[in-house]
Amino acid sequence: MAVRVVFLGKLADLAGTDERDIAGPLDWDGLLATLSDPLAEAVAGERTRIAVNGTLLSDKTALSAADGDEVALLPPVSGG
Amino acid sequence: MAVRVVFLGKLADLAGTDERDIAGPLDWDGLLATLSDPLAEAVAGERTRIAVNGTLLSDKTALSAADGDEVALLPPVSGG
Amino acid sequence: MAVTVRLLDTPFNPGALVGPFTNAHPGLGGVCTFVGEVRGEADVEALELMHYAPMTLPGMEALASEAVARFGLMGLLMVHRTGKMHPGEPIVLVSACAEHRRGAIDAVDFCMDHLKSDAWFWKREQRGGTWRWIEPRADDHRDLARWK
Amino acid sequence: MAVTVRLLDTPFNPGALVGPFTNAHPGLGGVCTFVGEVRGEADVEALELMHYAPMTLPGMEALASEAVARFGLMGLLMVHRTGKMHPGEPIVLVSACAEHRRGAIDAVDFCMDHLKSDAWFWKREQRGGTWRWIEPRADDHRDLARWK
Repeated sequence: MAVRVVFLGKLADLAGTDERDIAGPLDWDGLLATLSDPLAEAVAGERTRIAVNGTLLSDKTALSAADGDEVALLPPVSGG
Repeated sequence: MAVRVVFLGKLADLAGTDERDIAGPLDWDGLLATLSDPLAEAVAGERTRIAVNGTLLSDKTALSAADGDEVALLPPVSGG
Repeated sequence: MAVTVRLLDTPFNPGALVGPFTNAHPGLGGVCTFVGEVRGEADVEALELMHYAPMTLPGMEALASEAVARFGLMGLLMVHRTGKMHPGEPIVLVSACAEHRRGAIDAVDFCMDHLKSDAWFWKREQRGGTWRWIEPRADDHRDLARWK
Repeated sequence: MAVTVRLLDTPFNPGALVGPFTNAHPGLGGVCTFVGEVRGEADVEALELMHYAPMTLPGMEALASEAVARFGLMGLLMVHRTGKMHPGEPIVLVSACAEHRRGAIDAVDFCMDHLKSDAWFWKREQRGGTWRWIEPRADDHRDLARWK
Protein backbone atom coordinates (compact mmCIF):
# COMPACT_ATOMS: atom_id res chain seq x y z
CA MET A 1 0.00 0.00 0.00
CA ALA A 2 1.18 3.50 -0.82
CA VAL A 3 -0.21 7.02 -1.12
CA ARG A 4 -2.52 7.18 -4.12
CA VAL A 5 -2.19 10.51 -5.96
CA VAL A 6 -5.17 11.38 -8.20
CA PHE A 7 -4.79 13.84 -11.08
CA LEU A 8 -7.93 15.73 -12.15
CA GLY A 9 -8.70 17.74 -15.27
CA LYS A 10 -5.73 19.07 -17.17
CA LEU A 11 -3.37 17.68 -14.51
CA ALA A 12 -4.26 14.20 -15.72
CA ASP A 13 -3.08 15.21 -19.21
CA LEU A 14 0.17 16.64 -17.82
CA ALA A 15 0.72 13.51 -15.72
CA GLY A 16 -0.22 11.21 -18.58
CA THR A 17 -2.34 9.22 -16.11
CA ASP A 18 -5.34 9.64 -13.80
CA GLU A 19 -3.52 8.34 -10.73
CA ARG A 20 -0.17 7.19 -9.48
CA ASP A 21 0.97 5.42 -6.31
CA ILE A 22 3.80 7.02 -4.38
CA ALA A 23 5.42 5.49 -1.29
CA GLY A 24 4.40 7.31 1.89
CA PRO A 25 4.77 9.31 3.99
CA LEU A 26 4.24 12.16 1.53
CA ASP A 27 4.55 15.87 2.32
CA TRP A 28 4.40 18.95 0.06
CA ASP A 29 8.07 18.94 -0.90
CA GLY A 30 7.97 15.19 -1.43
CA LEU A 31 4.98 15.55 -3.72
CA LEU A 32 6.57 18.25 -5.86
CA ALA A 33 9.77 16.23 -6.10
CA THR A 34 7.94 13.30 -7.67
CA LEU A 35 6.26 15.44 -10.35
CA SER A 36 7.61 16.54 -13.73
CA ASP A 37 8.42 20.26 -13.99
CA PRO A 38 5.27 21.41 -15.84
CA LEU A 39 3.11 19.31 -13.52
CA ALA A 40 4.86 20.57 -10.36
CA GLU A 41 4.41 24.11 -11.62
CA ALA A 42 0.68 23.56 -12.22
CA VAL A 43 0.23 21.92 -8.81
CA ALA A 44 2.06 24.79 -7.10
CA GLY A 45 -0.12 27.37 -8.91
CA GLU A 46 -2.44 29.25 -6.57
CA ARG A 47 -5.56 27.96 -8.32
CA THR A 48 -4.74 24.27 -7.79
CA ARG A 49 -6.09 22.81 -4.55
CA ILE A 50 -5.38 19.56 -2.76
CA ALA A 51 -7.70 17.19 -0.90
CA VAL A 52 -6.70 14.28 1.29
CA ASN A 53 -9.26 11.48 1.52
CA GLY A 54 -11.91 13.81 0.12
CA THR A 55 -11.23 16.70 2.50
CA LEU A 56 -9.86 19.92 1.07
CA LEU A 57 -6.66 21.29 2.64
CA SER A 58 -6.88 24.98 3.55
CA ASP A 59 -3.08 25.13 3.16
CA LYS A 60 -1.86 22.64 0.59
CA THR A 61 1.79 23.09 1.63
CA ALA A 62 0.78 21.47 4.95
CA LEU A 63 0.15 18.21 3.06
CA SER A 64 0.86 15.18 5.19
CA ALA A 65 -0.25 11.85 3.77
CA ALA A 66 0.51 8.31 4.85
CA ASP A 67 0.35 5.00 3.03
CA GLY A 68 -3.32 4.23 2.29
CA ASP A 69 -4.31 7.90 1.94
CA GLU A 70 -5.68 9.34 -1.31
CA VAL A 71 -4.31 12.73 -2.36
CA ALA A 72 -6.35 14.54 -5.04
CA LEU A 73 -4.79 17.35 -7.10
CA LEU A 74 -7.64 19.68 -8.14
CA PRO A 75 -7.14 22.31 -10.84
CA PRO A 76 -9.78 25.04 -11.49
CA VAL A 77 -13.20 23.45 -11.97
CA SER A 78 -15.73 23.90 -14.74
CA GLY A 79 -19.08 22.16 -14.74
CA GLY A 80 -22.62 22.69 -16.03
CA MET B 1 -75.30 50.62 -31.96
CA ALA B 2 -73.95 52.35 -28.85
CA VAL B 3 -70.72 52.63 -26.87
CA ARG B 4 -69.96 49.28 -25.26
CA VAL B 5 -68.50 49.72 -21.76
CA VAL B 6 -66.59 46.67 -20.48
CA PHE B 7 -66.01 46.14 -16.75
CA LEU B 8 -62.94 44.10 -15.74
CA GLY B 9 -61.99 42.48 -12.45
CA LYS B 10 -63.67 43.87 -9.36
CA LEU B 11 -65.38 46.55 -11.44
CA ALA B 12 -67.51 43.78 -12.97
CA ASP B 13 -68.67 42.86 -9.45
CA LEU B 14 -69.45 46.48 -8.63
CA ALA B 15 -71.32 46.90 -11.92
CA GLY B 16 -73.13 43.58 -11.53
CA THR B 17 -72.29 42.87 -15.19
CA ASP B 18 -69.32 42.41 -17.51
CA GLU B 19 -70.50 45.00 -20.00
CA ARG B 20 -73.15 47.59 -20.65
CA ASP B 21 -74.17 49.60 -23.72
CA ILE B 22 -74.40 53.36 -23.32
CA ALA B 23 -75.57 55.74 -26.02
CA GLY B 24 -72.71 57.74 -27.53
CA PRO B 25 -70.96 60.06 -27.71
CA LEU B 26 -69.43 59.35 -24.32
CA ASP B 27 -66.88 61.52 -22.53
CA TRP B 28 -65.37 61.27 -19.02
CA ASP B 29 -68.13 63.19 -17.25
CA GLY B 30 -70.77 61.31 -19.18
CA LEU B 31 -69.20 57.98 -18.21
CA LEU B 32 -69.07 58.84 -14.49
CA ALA B 33 -72.66 60.07 -14.60
CA THR B 34 -73.91 56.67 -15.79
CA LEU B 35 -72.11 54.72 -13.03
CA SER B 36 -73.28 54.02 -9.48
CA ASP B 37 -71.39 55.92 -6.76
CA PRO B 38 -69.05 53.11 -5.65
CA LEU B 39 -68.34 52.21 -9.26
CA ALA B 40 -67.71 55.84 -10.28
CA GLU B 41 -65.38 56.20 -7.32
CA ALA B 42 -63.44 53.06 -8.31
CA VAL B 43 -63.21 54.18 -11.95
CA ALA B 44 -62.01 57.64 -10.90
CA GLY B 45 -59.34 56.09 -8.63
CA GLU B 46 -55.80 56.68 -9.87
CA ARG B 47 -55.10 52.98 -10.31
CA THR B 48 -57.98 52.38 -12.73
CA ARG B 49 -57.10 52.86 -16.38
CA ILE B 50 -59.25 53.14 -19.49
CA ALA B 51 -58.75 51.75 -22.98
CA VAL B 52 -60.74 52.60 -26.09
CA ASN B 53 -60.85 49.87 -28.73
CA GLY B 54 -57.91 48.15 -27.05
CA THR B 55 -55.70 51.23 -26.80
CA LEU B 56 -54.86 52.59 -23.39
CA LEU B 57 -55.58 56.27 -22.75
CA SER B 58 -52.68 58.16 -21.22
CA ASP B 59 -55.23 60.58 -19.70
CA LYS B 60 -58.51 58.83 -19.01
CA THR B 61 -60.35 62.12 -18.40
CA ALA B 62 -59.76 62.83 -22.12
CA LEU B 63 -62.13 59.93 -22.93
CA SER B 64 -64.01 60.53 -26.16
CA ALA B 65 -65.95 57.53 -27.48
CA ALA B 66 -68.54 57.30 -30.24
CA ASP B 67 -71.22 54.73 -31.00
CA GLY B 68 -69.50 51.48 -32.01
CA ASP B 69 -66.47 52.05 -29.77
CA GLU B 70 -65.56 49.73 -26.92
CA VAL B 71 -64.48 51.37 -23.66
CA ALA B 72 -62.70 49.07 -21.18
CA LEU B 73 -62.44 50.00 -17.51
CA LEU B 74 -59.27 48.35 -16.16
CA PRO B 75 -58.61 48.08 -12.40
CA PRO B 76 -55.18 46.96 -11.04
CA VAL B 77 -54.12 43.72 -12.67
CA SER B 78 -52.96 40.47 -11.13
CA GLY B 79 -51.89 37.48 -13.20
CA GLY B 80 -49.56 34.50 -13.01
CA MET C 1 -36.53 30.72 -33.74
CA ALA C 2 -40.02 30.15 -32.37
CA VAL C 3 -41.91 32.63 -30.23
CA THR C 4 -45.20 31.11 -29.13
CA VAL C 5 -47.74 32.90 -26.95
CA ARG C 6 -51.00 31.25 -25.97
CA LEU C 7 -54.04 31.96 -23.82
CA LEU C 8 -55.81 28.75 -22.82
CA ASP C 9 -59.19 28.36 -21.17
CA THR C 10 -58.75 24.67 -20.38
CA PRO C 11 -56.11 22.77 -18.34
CA PHE C 12 -52.72 22.12 -19.94
CA ASN C 13 -49.82 19.76 -19.32
CA PRO C 14 -46.54 21.73 -19.09
CA GLY C 15 -44.39 18.74 -19.96
CA ALA C 16 -46.28 18.15 -23.19
CA LEU C 17 -45.46 21.72 -24.29
CA VAL C 18 -41.87 22.07 -23.06
CA GLY C 19 -40.55 18.89 -24.68
CA PRO C 20 -41.47 19.86 -28.25
CA PHE C 21 -40.44 23.48 -27.59
CA THR C 22 -36.96 22.38 -26.48
CA ASN C 23 -36.63 19.93 -29.35
CA ALA C 24 -37.49 22.71 -31.80
CA HIS C 25 -34.28 24.53 -30.84
CA PRO C 26 -31.32 22.29 -31.60
CA GLY C 27 -28.04 23.95 -30.71
CA LEU C 28 -29.35 25.69 -27.62
CA GLY C 29 -27.09 26.00 -24.59
CA GLY C 30 -29.81 26.14 -21.97
CA VAL C 31 -33.54 26.19 -21.47
CA CYS C 32 -35.20 27.61 -18.37
CA THR C 33 -38.84 26.93 -17.58
CA PHE C 34 -41.14 28.22 -14.89
CA VAL C 35 -44.55 26.73 -14.18
CA GLY C 36 -46.90 28.42 -11.71
CA GLU C 37 -49.72 26.40 -10.23
CA VAL C 38 -52.74 27.16 -8.09
CA ARG C 39 -51.28 26.82 -4.60
CA GLY C 40 -52.93 24.20 -2.42
CA GLU C 41 -53.71 26.39 0.56
CA ALA C 42 -56.06 24.76 3.02
CA ASP C 43 -59.09 26.94 2.37
CA VAL C 44 -58.67 27.92 -1.29
CA GLU C 45 -61.42 26.18 -3.26
CA ALA C 46 -60.85 27.71 -6.67
CA LEU C 47 -59.17 30.51 -8.54
CA GLU C 48 -60.47 32.42 -11.54
CA LEU C 49 -58.54 34.46 -14.07
CA MET C 50 -60.38 37.04 -16.10
CA HIS C 51 -58.78 38.66 -19.12
CA TYR C 52 -59.72 41.23 -21.77
CA ALA C 53 -59.41 39.69 -25.20
CA PRO C 54 -58.53 42.85 -27.18
CA MET C 55 -55.55 43.58 -24.92
CA THR C 56 -54.36 40.48 -23.07
CA LEU C 57 -52.87 38.45 -25.90
CA PRO C 58 -51.40 41.48 -27.75
CA GLY C 59 -49.85 42.55 -24.43
CA MET C 60 -48.29 39.11 -23.93
CA GLU C 61 -46.98 39.15 -27.49
CA ALA C 62 -45.34 42.53 -26.92
CA LEU C 63 -43.82 41.24 -23.67
CA ALA C 64 -42.48 38.16 -25.48
CA SER C 65 -40.88 40.29 -28.21
CA GLU C 66 -39.29 42.53 -25.61
CA ALA C 67 -37.84 39.52 -23.75
CA VAL C 68 -36.47 37.95 -26.95
CA ALA C 69 -34.69 41.19 -27.86
CA ARG C 70 -33.49 42.05 -24.37
CA PHE C 71 -32.06 38.62 -23.54
CA GLY C 72 -31.04 37.48 -27.02
CA LEU C 73 -33.24 34.39 -26.86
CA MET C 74 -33.31 31.55 -29.36
CA GLY C 75 -36.95 30.83 -28.53
CA LEU C 76 -39.69 31.68 -26.07
CA LEU C 77 -42.88 29.88 -25.06
CA MET C 78 -45.44 31.74 -22.95
CA VAL C 79 -48.73 30.13 -21.95
CA HIS C 80 -51.32 31.57 -19.56
CA ARG C 81 -54.59 30.06 -18.37
CA THR C 82 -57.83 31.96 -18.06
CA GLY C 83 -61.09 30.87 -16.45
CA LYS C 84 -61.69 28.81 -13.35
CA MET C 85 -58.93 26.59 -11.93
CA HIS C 86 -58.43 24.34 -8.92
CA PRO C 87 -55.41 23.75 -6.64
CA GLY C 88 -52.62 21.92 -8.47
CA GLU C 89 -53.61 23.13 -11.94
CA PRO C 90 -50.96 25.05 -13.91
CA ILE C 91 -51.75 28.75 -14.36
CA VAL C 92 -48.73 29.93 -16.27
CA LEU C 93 -45.75 28.53 -18.15
CA VAL C 94 -42.76 30.45 -19.46
CA SER C 95 -39.90 28.64 -21.16
CA ALA C 96 -36.88 30.35 -22.74
CA CYS C 97 -34.04 28.91 -24.84
CA ALA C 98 -30.73 30.73 -25.13
CA GLU C 99 -27.10 30.16 -25.89
CA HIS C 100 -26.08 30.66 -22.25
CA ARG C 101 -27.95 30.07 -19.02
CA ARG C 102 -27.99 33.72 -17.94
CA GLY C 103 -30.24 34.84 -20.83
CA ALA C 104 -32.63 31.92 -20.37
CA ILE C 105 -32.99 32.33 -16.60
CA ASP C 106 -33.27 36.12 -16.68
CA ALA C 107 -35.85 36.01 -19.48
CA VAL C 108 -38.09 33.69 -17.45
CA ASP C 109 -37.69 35.92 -14.40
CA PHE C 110 -38.50 39.02 -16.47
CA CYS C 111 -41.56 37.51 -18.15
CA MET C 112 -42.96 36.15 -14.88
CA ASP C 113 -42.57 39.49 -13.11
CA HIS C 114 -44.44 41.21 -15.93
CA LEU C 115 -47.16 38.57 -16.23
CA LYS C 116 -47.74 38.80 -12.49
CA SER C 117 -48.30 42.52 -12.17
CA ASP C 118 -48.08 44.14 -15.60
CA ALA C 119 -50.28 42.07 -17.90
CA TRP C 120 -54.03 42.27 -18.48
CA PHE C 121 -55.26 39.61 -16.07
CA TRP C 122 -57.51 39.86 -13.06
CA LYS C 123 -57.43 37.07 -10.51
CA ARG C 124 -59.86 36.11 -7.80
CA GLU C 125 -59.88 33.35 -5.22
CA GLN C 126 -62.72 31.45 -3.68
CA ARG C 127 -62.35 30.71 0.04
CA GLY C 128 -65.20 29.43 2.18
CA GLY C 129 -67.58 29.96 -0.72
CA THR C 130 -66.67 33.66 -1.07
CA TRP C 131 -64.82 35.12 -4.06
CA ARG C 132 -62.23 37.82 -3.45
CA TRP C 133 -60.17 39.76 -6.02
CA ILE C 134 -56.40 39.49 -5.59
CA GLU C 135 -53.95 42.31 -6.15
CA PRO C 136 -50.19 41.87 -6.60
CA ARG C 137 -48.15 41.68 -3.39
CA ALA C 138 -45.63 44.41 -2.50
CA ASP C 139 -42.95 41.83 -3.44
CA ASP C 140 -44.43 41.62 -6.93
CA HIS C 141 -44.16 45.37 -7.45
CA ARG C 142 -40.59 45.35 -6.16
CA ASP C 143 -39.74 42.46 -8.49
CA LEU C 144 -41.17 44.34 -11.47
CA ALA C 145 -39.24 47.49 -10.60
CA ARG C 146 -35.94 45.59 -10.94
CA TRP C 147 -36.28 45.69 -14.74
CA LYS C 148 -36.89 49.42 -15.20
CA MET D 1 -40.08 17.30 0.72
CA ALA D 2 -37.72 15.54 -1.68
CA VAL D 3 -34.13 16.56 -2.29
CA THR D 4 -32.64 14.39 -5.01
CA VAL D 5 -29.07 14.71 -6.27
CA ARG D 6 -27.72 12.44 -8.96
CA LEU D 7 -24.58 11.98 -11.01
CA LEU D 8 -25.26 10.09 -14.24
CA ASP D 9 -22.77 8.65 -16.70
CA THR D 10 -25.36 7.96 -19.41
CA PRO D 11 -27.80 10.26 -21.28
CA PHE D 12 -30.98 11.33 -19.49
CA ASN D 13 -34.35 12.75 -20.53
CA PRO D 14 -35.12 15.90 -18.50
CA GLY D 15 -38.88 15.65 -19.06
CA ALA D 16 -38.97 12.13 -17.63
CA LEU D 17 -37.42 13.44 -14.40
CA VAL D 18 -39.21 16.78 -14.00
CA GLY D 19 -42.76 15.43 -14.37
CA PRO D 20 -42.54 12.98 -11.45
CA PHE D 21 -40.56 15.53 -9.39
CA THR D 22 -43.30 18.15 -9.83
CA ASN D 23 -46.06 15.64 -9.14
CA ALA D 24 -44.32 14.66 -5.91
CA HIS D 25 -44.93 18.16 -4.54
CA PRO D 26 -48.67 18.82 -4.47
CA GLY D 27 -49.47 22.25 -3.09
CA LEU D 28 -46.47 23.97 -4.68
CA GLY D 29 -46.86 27.49 -6.03
CA GLY D 30 -44.17 27.29 -8.66
CA VAL D 31 -41.49 25.09 -10.13
CA CYS D 32 -38.50 26.42 -12.01
CA THR D 33 -36.29 24.15 -14.10
CA PHE D 34 -33.07 24.75 -15.96
CA VAL D 35 -31.59 22.28 -18.41
CA GLY D 36 -28.14 22.85 -19.86
CA GLU D 37 -27.18 21.05 -23.04
CA VAL D 38 -24.01 20.61 -25.06
CA ARG D 39 -24.18 23.61 -27.37
CA GLY D 40 -24.23 22.81 -31.05
CA GLU D 41 -21.32 24.96 -32.14
CA ALA D 42 -20.15 24.22 -35.64
CA ASP D 43 -16.84 22.64 -34.75
CA VAL D 44 -17.53 21.05 -31.35
CA GLU D 45 -17.45 17.30 -31.80
CA ALA D 46 -17.81 16.18 -28.20
CA LEU D 47 -17.58 17.29 -24.61
CA GLU D 48 -16.30 15.31 -21.63
CA LEU D 49 -16.95 15.90 -17.96
CA MET D 50 -14.56 14.43 -15.43
CA HIS D 51 -15.43 14.29 -11.75
CA TYR D 52 -13.84 13.08 -8.52
CA ALA D 53 -16.12 10.55 -6.86
CA PRO D 54 -15.13 11.20 -3.22
CA MET D 55 -15.97 14.90 -3.53
CA THR D 56 -18.33 15.61 -6.42
CA LEU D 57 -21.56 14.06 -5.16
CA PRO D 58 -21.01 15.14 -1.51
CA GLY D 59 -20.35 18.67 -2.81
CA MET D 60 -23.58 18.66 -4.83
CA GLU D 61 -25.49 17.38 -1.81
CA ALA D 62 -24.11 20.19 0.35
CA LEU D 63 -25.05 22.71 -2.35
CA ALA D 64 -28.58 21.29 -2.52
CA SER D 65 -29.00 21.56 1.26
CA GLU D 66 -27.77 25.12 1.22
CA ALA D 67 -30.23 26.06 -1.55
CA VAL D 68 -33.16 24.41 0.22
CA ALA D 69 -32.43 26.34 3.42
CA ARG D 70 -31.59 29.65 1.75
CA PHE D 71 -34.63 29.76 -0.55
CA GLY D 72 -37.15 27.87 1.60
CA LEU D 73 -37.71 25.24 -1.07
CA MET D 74 -40.35 22.52 -1.01
CA GLY D 75 -38.17 20.26 -3.14
CA LEU D 76 -35.02 20.25 -5.25
CA LEU D 77 -33.82 17.98 -8.04
CA MET D 78 -30.21 18.27 -9.21
CA VAL D 79 -28.80 16.00 -11.91
CA HIS D 80 -25.38 16.28 -13.55
CA ARG D 81 -23.87 14.19 -16.31
CA THR D 82 -20.32 12.93 -16.36
CA GLY D 83 -18.41 11.26 -19.17
CA LYS D 84 -18.48 11.93 -22.90
CA MET D 85 -21.40 13.80 -24.47
CA HIS D 86 -22.38 15.10 -27.88
CA PRO D 87 -24.11 18.32 -29.01
CA GLY D 88 -27.77 18.37 -27.96
CA GLU D 89 -27.33 16.04 -24.97
CA PRO D 90 -28.38 17.40 -21.57
CA ILE D 91 -25.46 18.06 -19.20
CA VAL D 92 -27.24 19.41 -16.17
CA LEU D 93 -30.76 19.72 -14.77
CA VAL D 94 -31.83 21.73 -11.74
CA SER D 95 -35.49 21.90 -10.75
CA ALA D 96 -36.80 23.67 -7.64
CA CYS D 97 -40.30 23.75 -6.14
CA ALA D 98 -41.37 26.55 -3.82
CA GLU D 99 -44.42 28.33 -2.54
CA HIS D 100 -43.66 31.46 -4.57
CA ARG D 101 -41.86 31.94 -7.86
CA ARG D 102 -39.01 34.03 -6.41
CA GLY D 103 -37.63 31.17 -4.29
CA ALA D 104 -37.89 28.66 -7.13
CA ILE D 105 -36.23 30.88 -9.75
CA ASP D 106 -33.48 32.16 -7.43
CA ALA D 107 -32.68 28.63 -6.24
CA VAL D 108 -32.14 27.44 -9.81
CA ASP D 109 -29.98 30.48 -10.55
CA PHE D 110 -27.94 29.88 -7.36
CA CYS D 111 -27.44 26.17 -8.00
CA MET D 112 -26.45 26.68 -11.64
CA ASP D 113 -23.90 29.37 -10.77
CA HIS D 114 -22.32 27.04 -8.21
CA LEU D 115 -22.40 23.95 -10.44
CA LYS D 116 -20.74 25.95 -13.19
CA SER D 117 -17.73 27.24 -11.32
CA ASP D 118 -17.81 25.94 -7.75
CA ALA D 119 -18.43 22.19 -8.01
CA TRP D 120 -15.95 19.37 -8.59
CA PHE D 121 -16.24 18.96 -12.34
CA TRP D 122 -13.67 19.37 -15.07
CA LYS D 123 -14.85 19.88 -18.62
CA ARG D 124 -13.06 19.50 -21.92
CA GLU D 125 -14.18 19.99 -25.51
CA GLN D 126 -13.11 18.23 -28.65
CA ARG D 127 -12.75 20.47 -31.72
CA GLY D 128 -11.10 19.32 -34.91
CA GLY D 129 -10.01 16.14 -33.18
CA THR D 130 -8.21 18.03 -30.38
CA TRP D 131 -9.33 18.03 -26.75
CA ARG D 132 -9.03 21.27 -24.77
CA TRP D 133 -9.85 21.86 -21.07
CA ILE D 134 -12.43 24.57 -20.42
CA GLU D 135 -12.34 27.03 -17.55
CA PRO D 136 -15.27 29.11 -16.35
CA ARG D 137 -15.79 32.40 -18.20
CA ALA D 138 -15.35 35.75 -16.41
CA ASP D 139 -19.17 35.97 -16.51
CA ASP D 140 -19.39 32.74 -14.53
CA HIS D 141 -17.16 34.10 -11.78
CA ARG D 142 -19.19 37.32 -11.66
CA ASP D 143 -22.41 35.31 -11.47
CA LEU D 144 -21.06 33.26 -8.58
CA ALA D 145 -19.93 36.37 -6.70
CA ARG D 146 -23.55 37.64 -6.61
CA TRP D 147 -24.39 35.11 -3.87
CA LYS D 148 -21.55 35.89 -1.44
